[in-house]
Amino acid sequence: MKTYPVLRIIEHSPTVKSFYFERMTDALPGQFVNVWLPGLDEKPFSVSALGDDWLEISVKAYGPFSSAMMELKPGDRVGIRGPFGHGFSLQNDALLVGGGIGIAPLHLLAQALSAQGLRFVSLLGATNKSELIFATDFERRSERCFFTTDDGSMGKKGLVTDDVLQIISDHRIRFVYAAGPEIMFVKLKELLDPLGIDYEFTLERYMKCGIGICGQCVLDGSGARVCVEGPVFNRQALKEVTDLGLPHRDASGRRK
Amino acid sequence: MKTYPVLRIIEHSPTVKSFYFERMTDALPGQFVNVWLPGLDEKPFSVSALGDDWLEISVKAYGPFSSAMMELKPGDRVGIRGPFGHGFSLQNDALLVGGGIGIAPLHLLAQALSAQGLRFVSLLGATNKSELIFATDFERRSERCFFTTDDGSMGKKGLVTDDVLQIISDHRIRFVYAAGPEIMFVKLKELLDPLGIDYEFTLERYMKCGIGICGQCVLDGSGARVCVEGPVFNRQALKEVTDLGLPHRDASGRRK
Amino acid sequence: MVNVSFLNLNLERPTVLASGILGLTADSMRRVVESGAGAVTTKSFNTEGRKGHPNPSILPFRHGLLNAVGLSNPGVAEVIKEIKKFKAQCEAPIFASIFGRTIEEYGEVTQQLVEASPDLIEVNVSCPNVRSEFGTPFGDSPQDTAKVTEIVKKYAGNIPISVKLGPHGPGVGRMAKVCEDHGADALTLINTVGPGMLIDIDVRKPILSNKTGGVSGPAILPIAVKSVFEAYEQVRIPIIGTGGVTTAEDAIQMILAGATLIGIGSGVYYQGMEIFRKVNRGIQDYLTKYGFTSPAEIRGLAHE
Amino acid sequence: MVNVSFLNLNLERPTVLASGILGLTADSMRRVVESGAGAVTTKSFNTEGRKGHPNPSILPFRHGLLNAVGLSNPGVAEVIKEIKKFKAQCEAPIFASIFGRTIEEYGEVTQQLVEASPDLIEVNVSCPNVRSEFGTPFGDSPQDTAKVTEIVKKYAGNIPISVKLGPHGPGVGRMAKVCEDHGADALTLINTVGPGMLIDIDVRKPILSNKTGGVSGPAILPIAVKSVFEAYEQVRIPIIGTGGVTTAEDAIQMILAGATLIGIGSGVYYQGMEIFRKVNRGIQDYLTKYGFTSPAEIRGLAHE
Ligand SMILES: Cc1cc2nc3c(=O)[nH]c(=O)nc-3n(C[C@H](O)[C@H](O)[C@H](O)COP(=O)(O)OP(=O)(O)OC[C@H]3O[C@@H](n4cnc5c(N)ncnc54)[C@H](O)[C@@H]3O)c2cc1C
Ligand SMILES: Cc1cc2nc3c(=O)[nH]c(=O)nc-3n(C[C@H](O)[C@H](O)[C@H](O)COP(=O)(O)OP(=O)(O)OC[C@H]3O[C@@H](n4cnc5c(N)ncnc54)[C@H](O)[C@@H]3O)c2cc1C
Ligand SMILES: Cc1cc2nc3c(=O)[nH]c(=O)nc-3n(C[C@H](O)[C@H](O)[C@H](O)COP(=O)(O)O)c2cc1C
Ligand SMILES: Cc1cc2nc3c(=O)[nH]c(=O)nc-3n(C[C@H](O)[C@H](O)[C@H](O)COP(=O)(O)O)c2cc1C
Ligand code: FES
Ligand code: FES
Repeated sequence: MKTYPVLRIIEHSPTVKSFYFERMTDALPGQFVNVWLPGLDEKPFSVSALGDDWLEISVKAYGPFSSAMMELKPGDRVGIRGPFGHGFSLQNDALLVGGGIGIAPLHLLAQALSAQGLRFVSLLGATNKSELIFATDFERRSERCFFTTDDGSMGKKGLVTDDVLQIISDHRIRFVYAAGPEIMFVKLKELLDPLGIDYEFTLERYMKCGIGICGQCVLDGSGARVCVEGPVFNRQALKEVTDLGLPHRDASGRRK
Repeated sequence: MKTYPVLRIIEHSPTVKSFYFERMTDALPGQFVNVWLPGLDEKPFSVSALGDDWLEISVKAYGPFSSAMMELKPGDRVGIRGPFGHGFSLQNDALLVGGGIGIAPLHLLAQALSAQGLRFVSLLGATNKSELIFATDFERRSERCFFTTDDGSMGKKGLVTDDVLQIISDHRIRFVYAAGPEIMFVKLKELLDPLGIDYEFTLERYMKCGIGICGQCVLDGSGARVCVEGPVFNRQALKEVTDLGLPHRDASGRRK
Repeated sequence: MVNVSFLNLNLERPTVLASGILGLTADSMRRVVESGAGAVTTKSFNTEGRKGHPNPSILPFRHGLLNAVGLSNPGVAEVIKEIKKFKAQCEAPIFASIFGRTIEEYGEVTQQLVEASPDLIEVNVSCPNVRSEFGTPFGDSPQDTAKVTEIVKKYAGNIPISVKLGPHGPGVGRMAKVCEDHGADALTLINTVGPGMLIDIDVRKPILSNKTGGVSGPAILPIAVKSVFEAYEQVRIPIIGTGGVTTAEDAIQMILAGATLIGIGSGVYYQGMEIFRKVNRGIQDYLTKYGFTSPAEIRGLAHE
Repeated sequence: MVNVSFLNLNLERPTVLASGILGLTADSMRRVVESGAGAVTTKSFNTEGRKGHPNPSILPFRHGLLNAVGLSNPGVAEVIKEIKKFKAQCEAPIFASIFGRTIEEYGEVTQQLVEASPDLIEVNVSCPNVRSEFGTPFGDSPQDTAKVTEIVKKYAGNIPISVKLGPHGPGVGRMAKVCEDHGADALTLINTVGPGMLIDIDVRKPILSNKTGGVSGPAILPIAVKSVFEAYEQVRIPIIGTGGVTTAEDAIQMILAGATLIGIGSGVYYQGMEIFRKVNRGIQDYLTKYGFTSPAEIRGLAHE
């Protein structure tokens, strides 16, 4: 493990920030790095953007770790190792569905898709406007970009999944990417499976090693490791998963 | 360490044999390999010849280890690791002076010199004819080849060093290689230093590691390790050596 | 197929998933069997479960892994469910690895566990990560190890038990004998070595949250081989040789030293899940090359 | 120059040649100083000398070295000559490493050795290779280690003594305290780990003639760092941190854990004699980068 100083911080909202580091590694869209706060803990975060000489992650404050990240100042050193896992495939005519901080991995995906000249539409939802991160960038890169917020402070009031079918038929969508809360995946599966549309979702599970040996992050049913075979899984792989949207294992391995 | 079966054995005399193995490594003339007889010991031996697919070492029976080697049969496995050490430089207009089993490393040198089209003369001495190994091959490759034996059974009766000065002046020799008993080197130094002729001798010391860490094989004066900086040393390096021809250290490190 | 008999079991392949690696859920262990393991071992568990240490808890370094997972586990009740689920899906034997904070707890967890009928109970007395919390590991004391062995044996009924030792303490040979004398049906050798520590020189702190962690992986192979060799001279019960195996050659060294089965843990990091298949195939190739028909024929040959 | 004071000495560089590596003759040790070592340690010796084990006695494997040289040495009388010769040629301090087959022999060899006035007497109580011959290493027993420390101290006069411990036995922290309490002026941590064994799978025999050998080199770095860290919390005497150092980063980890000097042995195989210069320079660069002026300023910082 090596440590790197935080170079720059973007404050999207009091509870969502992006952190820039030197570009210590490549990463494919959907891959993640493990971030170590010395003395506290280490957790996985998706790479949200890559520049020529920088790497960005975006964090939403939930519990102790992500809240501690909100306290970071430029110059503070954090450990970073990775990239880990398998990322998204790059497809044409795609819809990107992001919920909350799930927008972060989709942002790197949007970068990659547009770099390849692939066509895509975005549909992003969050609690409120300030958490709709990278909104301008998505608008610039996507053929069309739709927003939803819980409070209606930007885009339509409601859930991201409300208009998915409509957008799919309006925009000749043949592939769906999604990142966000797992309940969203359950809903998307219900909507997409009857249509026979392929998709890739990026899953989260409690992780210890990030390198495929502890078994902490395995999915029920398939037994796939989110840190190695995932975090991105396609329709085929998700068919075998039996705990999607159900309570996950905590640090002890017990289901909550 | 890996083990290899003996492929073929050439019996030069009851106490001198050559052993062939698959060519598990390259070796420069003067470099050696460590040979392990499982259950007994491990000792260094110069590579005496290389073929497209074989490597040869040549052994003279002295004590327990080399005598045990005389018992080897084709198919028996011995451990071989290496090559170790630094070999001879390749020079033109050279004289190769070999005494006894010292002829072995010079044989690989003769192969290399003639492969490079370099001109050389050989002068080989042994106790008797049967120990003048590779005689025909040296005769074929050298511009001239002289022999001496203790009993006169081949070539001139006497010591290799007797006619060195004569040969040097007769054959426009500008560089001398030598391998054999250390007393021979002492004599050669006396003869060559006044002439200002450069030389390389290959030295032997009791070895443990062969990889430069145990310090068992170091020379007095220079502190050079025979297994790493040697076994071939040139005039410059030998100037600093203070125990040439003197009793060496045994396994305990004590001078005998 | 490299069949091997081990106690009352007949394994189709001599490789076993070591405890603590991918052994949390039935589905995960089933995948390991599909990748070629002859048997699997669960992560070590106790009665109540444990959260374990915060991350970083597993740290690869150039020559092995350092880990201080801290025996995190969901407790025996959850594990029983997973074992049953595994047995419903899979023919391969499953070994249940247990630990306790007290000698009595080893007994309690065994009493509850038998309901799940694992094929073997592996008794972990040697995890170095819990030293500071529970004092010295039981495996460092011949007396404690004897007592733990006896109590687990008492409650295990006809399920065989294997005691898992570390390379430290008062000598593996001696400890192996203690276990055999007190009822162990097999031994698992070895747990992690050390423990060790690595420090980040820029933030100037130990990297593992627990500061120290046990060393596993290629760095410890020689210590594992030596431990198996030493124990094999002292006992007649079979040994699951574990520690640093990443290639078939490593596994063959273990067998020549005296192992009946080969445990593989960290190797999954170095070679992926494919390691089980690769090692099995390499053992088979070796046996064929030298005209042997089963691993049993080469077991312990390095002693001759 | 990375000056560092150690006991009554002022070293120009913090790296020390570890015992058993290139420490047989004065000229060999002089070359090591010329390559950048701040001090050198002789190979361990006793009164009469020993032939040691036959070869193979030193075996590199993928992640370290295995050695069973067997404490070969020419005896104290020869070593005294070499120490005097070294001191006549070299300014750098020389540490004399001693061992004995009995507690009394440690006393005898010290009595004879003082004549040579080494700068430090390093007391090797922890060589794992002689276990079988002399029973358990003295370093595994607090009582024996205390006695050895006392007797060497008694005869050493004003020459400081450092006790060299292994990572095993009843805990490095506890043993460190025992040494300090019984008169040790410094500690050298650690000796080799294990021991281990490697088996040739084609001839089916252990490769080392002694069968087992101590593990050194990169594989053991985490165990060495942890040992220094643990001892540093228990004692105030300085520590020569040794084990697996092959880079400046490794050495800095040792210093952050609490080492005053850095012992380097197997690193000579991995990096050549240049390792001393490279590590010194790397430490200097690190200090400069973070605005420190001496290794003393970063010593033990990983404890904060
Ligand atoms: C592959 C992967 C990629 C990830 N990428 C990112 C990323 O790019 N940005 C990011 O902010 N986080 C990401 N996470 C989540 C992150 O690793 C942490 O889990 C998260 O920061 C919460 O940690 P904590 O310790 O602060 O809170 P915890 O104490 O773990 O959680 C506090 C509470 O919040 C809930 N919670 C935790 N995480 C989430 C979540 N993701 N969604 C909804 N509720 C949650 C928990 O259930 C709990 O009740 C990723 C996780 C994985 C596995
Ligand atoms: C770099 C190097 C290359 C070598 N290459 C070869 C080689 O190509 N072929 C080969 O046969 N040997 C070679 N040797 C010597 C070999 O390694 C052994 O030392 C030799 O075989 C004797 O070992 P032993 O155990 O049989 O006898 P030992 O018990 O070591 O010796 C028995 C007696 O013979 C004497 N003796 C040992 N070696 C020699 C010698 N070389 N010359 C004169 N007297 C000796 C000893 O002093 C002792 O009295 C080489 C040694 C070195 C260091
Ligand atoms: C991440 C990790 C977790 C482990 N957890 C356990 C455990 O819970 N119980 C146990 O007996 N051994 C545990 N071990 C030790 C392994 O089972 C094994 O004995 C050791 O790692 C040596 O084998 P290896 O080198 O193949 O990994 C763990 C090892 C690792 C690397
Ligand atoms: C070949 C070899 C010989 C050794 N001989 C001795 C010895 O005589 N006395 C001693 O105290 N330590 C001896 N050691 C141990 C080293 O001094 C050192 O403590 C250990 O190797 C760890 O450091 P390293 O990883 O830098 O080699 C020896 C080590 C090796 C590799
Ligand atoms: S986090 Fe350890 S296997 Fe995925
Ligand atoms: S044989 Fe060990 S240094 Fe040369």
